Amino acid sequence: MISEQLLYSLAGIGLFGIGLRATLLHHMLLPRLLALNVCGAGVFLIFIAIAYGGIEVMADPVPHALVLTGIVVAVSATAMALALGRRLEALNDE
Amino acid sequence: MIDTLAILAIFSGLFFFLSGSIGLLRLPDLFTRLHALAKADNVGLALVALGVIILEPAVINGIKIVIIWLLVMAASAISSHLVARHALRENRKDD
Amino acid sequence: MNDAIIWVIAIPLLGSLISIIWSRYASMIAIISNLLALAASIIIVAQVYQYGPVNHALGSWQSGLGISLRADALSSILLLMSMIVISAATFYAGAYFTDPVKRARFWPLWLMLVVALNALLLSGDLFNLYVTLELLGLSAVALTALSDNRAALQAAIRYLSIGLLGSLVFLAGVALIYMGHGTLDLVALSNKVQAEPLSQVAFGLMTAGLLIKSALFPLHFWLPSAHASAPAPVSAALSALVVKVAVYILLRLWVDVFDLVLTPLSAMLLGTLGAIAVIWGSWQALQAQRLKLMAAYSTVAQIGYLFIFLPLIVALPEGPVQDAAFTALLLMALTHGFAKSAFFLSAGVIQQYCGHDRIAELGGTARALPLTIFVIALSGVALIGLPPSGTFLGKWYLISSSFQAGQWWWVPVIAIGSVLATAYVFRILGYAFGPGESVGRVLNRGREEIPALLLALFATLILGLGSFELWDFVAQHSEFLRG
Amino acid sequence: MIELLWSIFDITLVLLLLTLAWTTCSTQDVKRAVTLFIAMGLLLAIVWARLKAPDLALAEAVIGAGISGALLLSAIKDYPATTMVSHRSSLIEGIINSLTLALTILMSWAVWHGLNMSDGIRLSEQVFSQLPVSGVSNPVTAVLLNYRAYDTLLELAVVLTAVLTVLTLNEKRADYESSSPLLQGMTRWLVPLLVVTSGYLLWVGAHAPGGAFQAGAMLAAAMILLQLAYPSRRPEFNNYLLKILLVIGIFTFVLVGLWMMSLNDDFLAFTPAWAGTLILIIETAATVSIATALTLAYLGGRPRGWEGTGREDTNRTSRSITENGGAG
Repeated sequence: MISEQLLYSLAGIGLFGIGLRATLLHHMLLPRLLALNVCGAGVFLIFIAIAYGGIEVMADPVPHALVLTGIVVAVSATAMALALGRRLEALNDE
Repeated sequence: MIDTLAILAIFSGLFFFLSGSIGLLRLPDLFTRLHALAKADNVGLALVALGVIILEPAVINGIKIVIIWLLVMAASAISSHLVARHALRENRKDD
Repeated sequence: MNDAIIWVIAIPLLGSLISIIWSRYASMIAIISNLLALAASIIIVAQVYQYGPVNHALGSWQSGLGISLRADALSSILLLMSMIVISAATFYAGAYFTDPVKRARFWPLWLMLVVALNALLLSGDLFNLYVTLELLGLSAVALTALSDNRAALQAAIRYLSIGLLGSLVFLAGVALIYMGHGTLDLVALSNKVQAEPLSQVAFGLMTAGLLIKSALFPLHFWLPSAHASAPAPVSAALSALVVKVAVYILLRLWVDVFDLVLTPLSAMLLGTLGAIAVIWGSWQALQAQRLKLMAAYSTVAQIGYLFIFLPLIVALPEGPVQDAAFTALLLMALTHGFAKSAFFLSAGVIQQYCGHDRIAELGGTARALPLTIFVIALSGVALIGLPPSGTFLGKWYLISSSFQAGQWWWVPVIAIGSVLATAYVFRILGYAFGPGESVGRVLNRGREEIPALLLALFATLILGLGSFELWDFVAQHSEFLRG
Repeated sequence: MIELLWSIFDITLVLLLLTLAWTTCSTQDVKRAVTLFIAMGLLLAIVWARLKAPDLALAEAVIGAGISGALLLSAIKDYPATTMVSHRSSLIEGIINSLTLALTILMSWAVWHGLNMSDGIRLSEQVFSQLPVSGVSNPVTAVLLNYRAYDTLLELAVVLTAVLTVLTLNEKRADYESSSPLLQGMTRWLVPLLVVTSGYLLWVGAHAPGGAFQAGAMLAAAMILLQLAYPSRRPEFNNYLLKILLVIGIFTFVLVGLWMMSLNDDFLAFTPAWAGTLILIIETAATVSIATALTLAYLGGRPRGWEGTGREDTNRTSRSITENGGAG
């Protein structure tokens, strides 16, 4: 039986790799932003996978709190990047 | 006996989901796809919810599940309507 | 009694909030909160000087469960430097932004940058470092975008996406560390980390993330455009402080936490990249057509010097020689911080006066803005490394420890870098003193020129002459090299 | 048997997740990429629930998929020229591919070793042993607002910085055309429900999954829905009030922290007897600020008169949400 910790942390690494590759590959704002968010989701998944201890055991709450912080930071950065891009488009139109 | 009933409900619910998804992939245009998705999902979710309610001993949780089902129904009805309306408008613009 | 460590973060944070609401009085609020934070940072340095490293357990939880703020000689000195630079730039910015709308936009973000810098320097927890890095990155990008032209926005977008990538890679390393060692506290980790695969990969990831942020060659590509297109006081803070604190975390991790993981080979690799950065950055600075772009490339070079120290510190035996190399590194970082911020502030004055900062068209500025050109010359002295600047002593020790460590090959790099620096500084001065359509009246822009002058004096005189006090202080009160 | 079923479930979930991530990053059409990204967020919420992180499942559904999705969807229009096609040369692409592949393998190798060496204790024992004096019984809330409250404080500062930037850069977007009466009808009863749910999430966060961030995001979702359904009759807040709402979260947080420092020596060192109340106060203020911040971020820029002297704002009356909802 494969351990959930290992499976999900490998999945997290996979997401991280997919996101990293796409971040480096794209240079337009929106695709890159999506890729960065995928990359971040991968890191979060690693955190949560190692917090998991089994069906009966309480999971370690510290990574949960860290990831919650991470999600909020990610959405803030996304909002900010979109605003920068919108301003640039507006300046390009002028 | 009760368990069998629940599992039967859940699996028939899953069948509806599956057929809805196949419809989404196979049907030719947006409107027929919406039709397949909305209807199949509502019935599917209802059956799954029914199965879970049977298995769940606490009444309060059963009520919560019913509320969830109602909310999802409303949301899917509204969003189908909005998608269809948007598509119609776009078509009109093209004409 | 160790409350100063909180005030230095809480005061600018409250200042930022208040300046959002009372935007009309934002300048006054910013200046007051900066001066208070400066006072708090002086208190911290005094405390570290008297009692040794200061520790503040947030929430009174034992470290590990809670987060600890720590100040030792290294972080308190950098904190003081950062607050001095920030205070000077604050006075400058009050005069630089003439448009009240721009000023109202500037202050809250500026104070947030101060919060991020101070919080980062004092943080003793890996995940907290990530949050402060993000706060620092976002506020720095926001301030860059204040220029509100296409070049600045393009630079800001690139800066943001690269910065986010850097912090995510760093965070991935943090996740692996937590997986292996079950704690995020730096002190606890320094006792736990061994040279085993997990820590090695985590170390590599965190280093890579921070190298992006500290713009080490070849990851420097985002820096010149961002630093050159930001408003002048922002450029000063970005070049002097924001890049430097990333180097600070790297040092903290390398020397304090991952000393067993850091192999001589990887240190040598980073040193080599530093050496390439010195030559490449200086060469690009010499080629640059614009004053601020030149200063930005010069930053790339100066960061390179700091990385050359790394293989030396690893190779040297523990004891006074290693301490000396370490202090020299700190001295160079400090001097560059003061000199480069003075340079950018002066470049801002020139840009406002001439309407551009093209180096070839600077003729006549020496007559119109004598004090500003004097400041540029002074900070040029520090960038080149002439005595009595702190860089002179720093390079002196860099060369002597290269010989002591048997790594003589860094010496020609330092020589070439210094020659190129001399060339790019004198190129500017040559144009500035050259003939040109002078406006014919000597301008006196005291509120902008005097902060820059003070910073330049710090770089050339005070640090150079006071370096022996710094020496003692660092040798006695650093947690470094004692772990 | 049960274990086998779990394994099948886990593997299916992981494969779906990876497929979605891959297609999000490699599809050619931006709209499709954003849609797939939102779907991935929802799938992640299931993963969090599976890994016994219900707080995160809530947050991911509301913030990660919901608010991020809304932000991205409304941004698509801003970038008419965006394509997902990469213009890198095949050499660069090859380098990037092999680099990321190598890194992925390296990390997997490290994790393989790390799981074997892990003592498995980590911080959770300490978290649970100190839970009785933390003032709350939900361990995640205890970490977020007590043990590591300082992180949360700085996180609020990150949110504020991002929103200030949004407000600095742009005017808010032009309103949409009037929307469907059906949506308006639903909004009229859904918004009050969302507000109530948000209050419930805030309250329940002390002892069950929930908390300020989920509550704030849900409140923001209600405001966004209102904006979509009634584009022209959106509640007009006084800008001065909006600014206060925006900063009140951090302000309360810092002041409580400093107050506790004056009593108990350390910043944010809550007196155990009051900790529950203090945390609820901070969370309530934070909910308001987060909701305001996310709503403003969705609007895409500053409302009219944001940077003015404030004089033109005072003339406008501020209508309440319920008035507006009822007037439709």
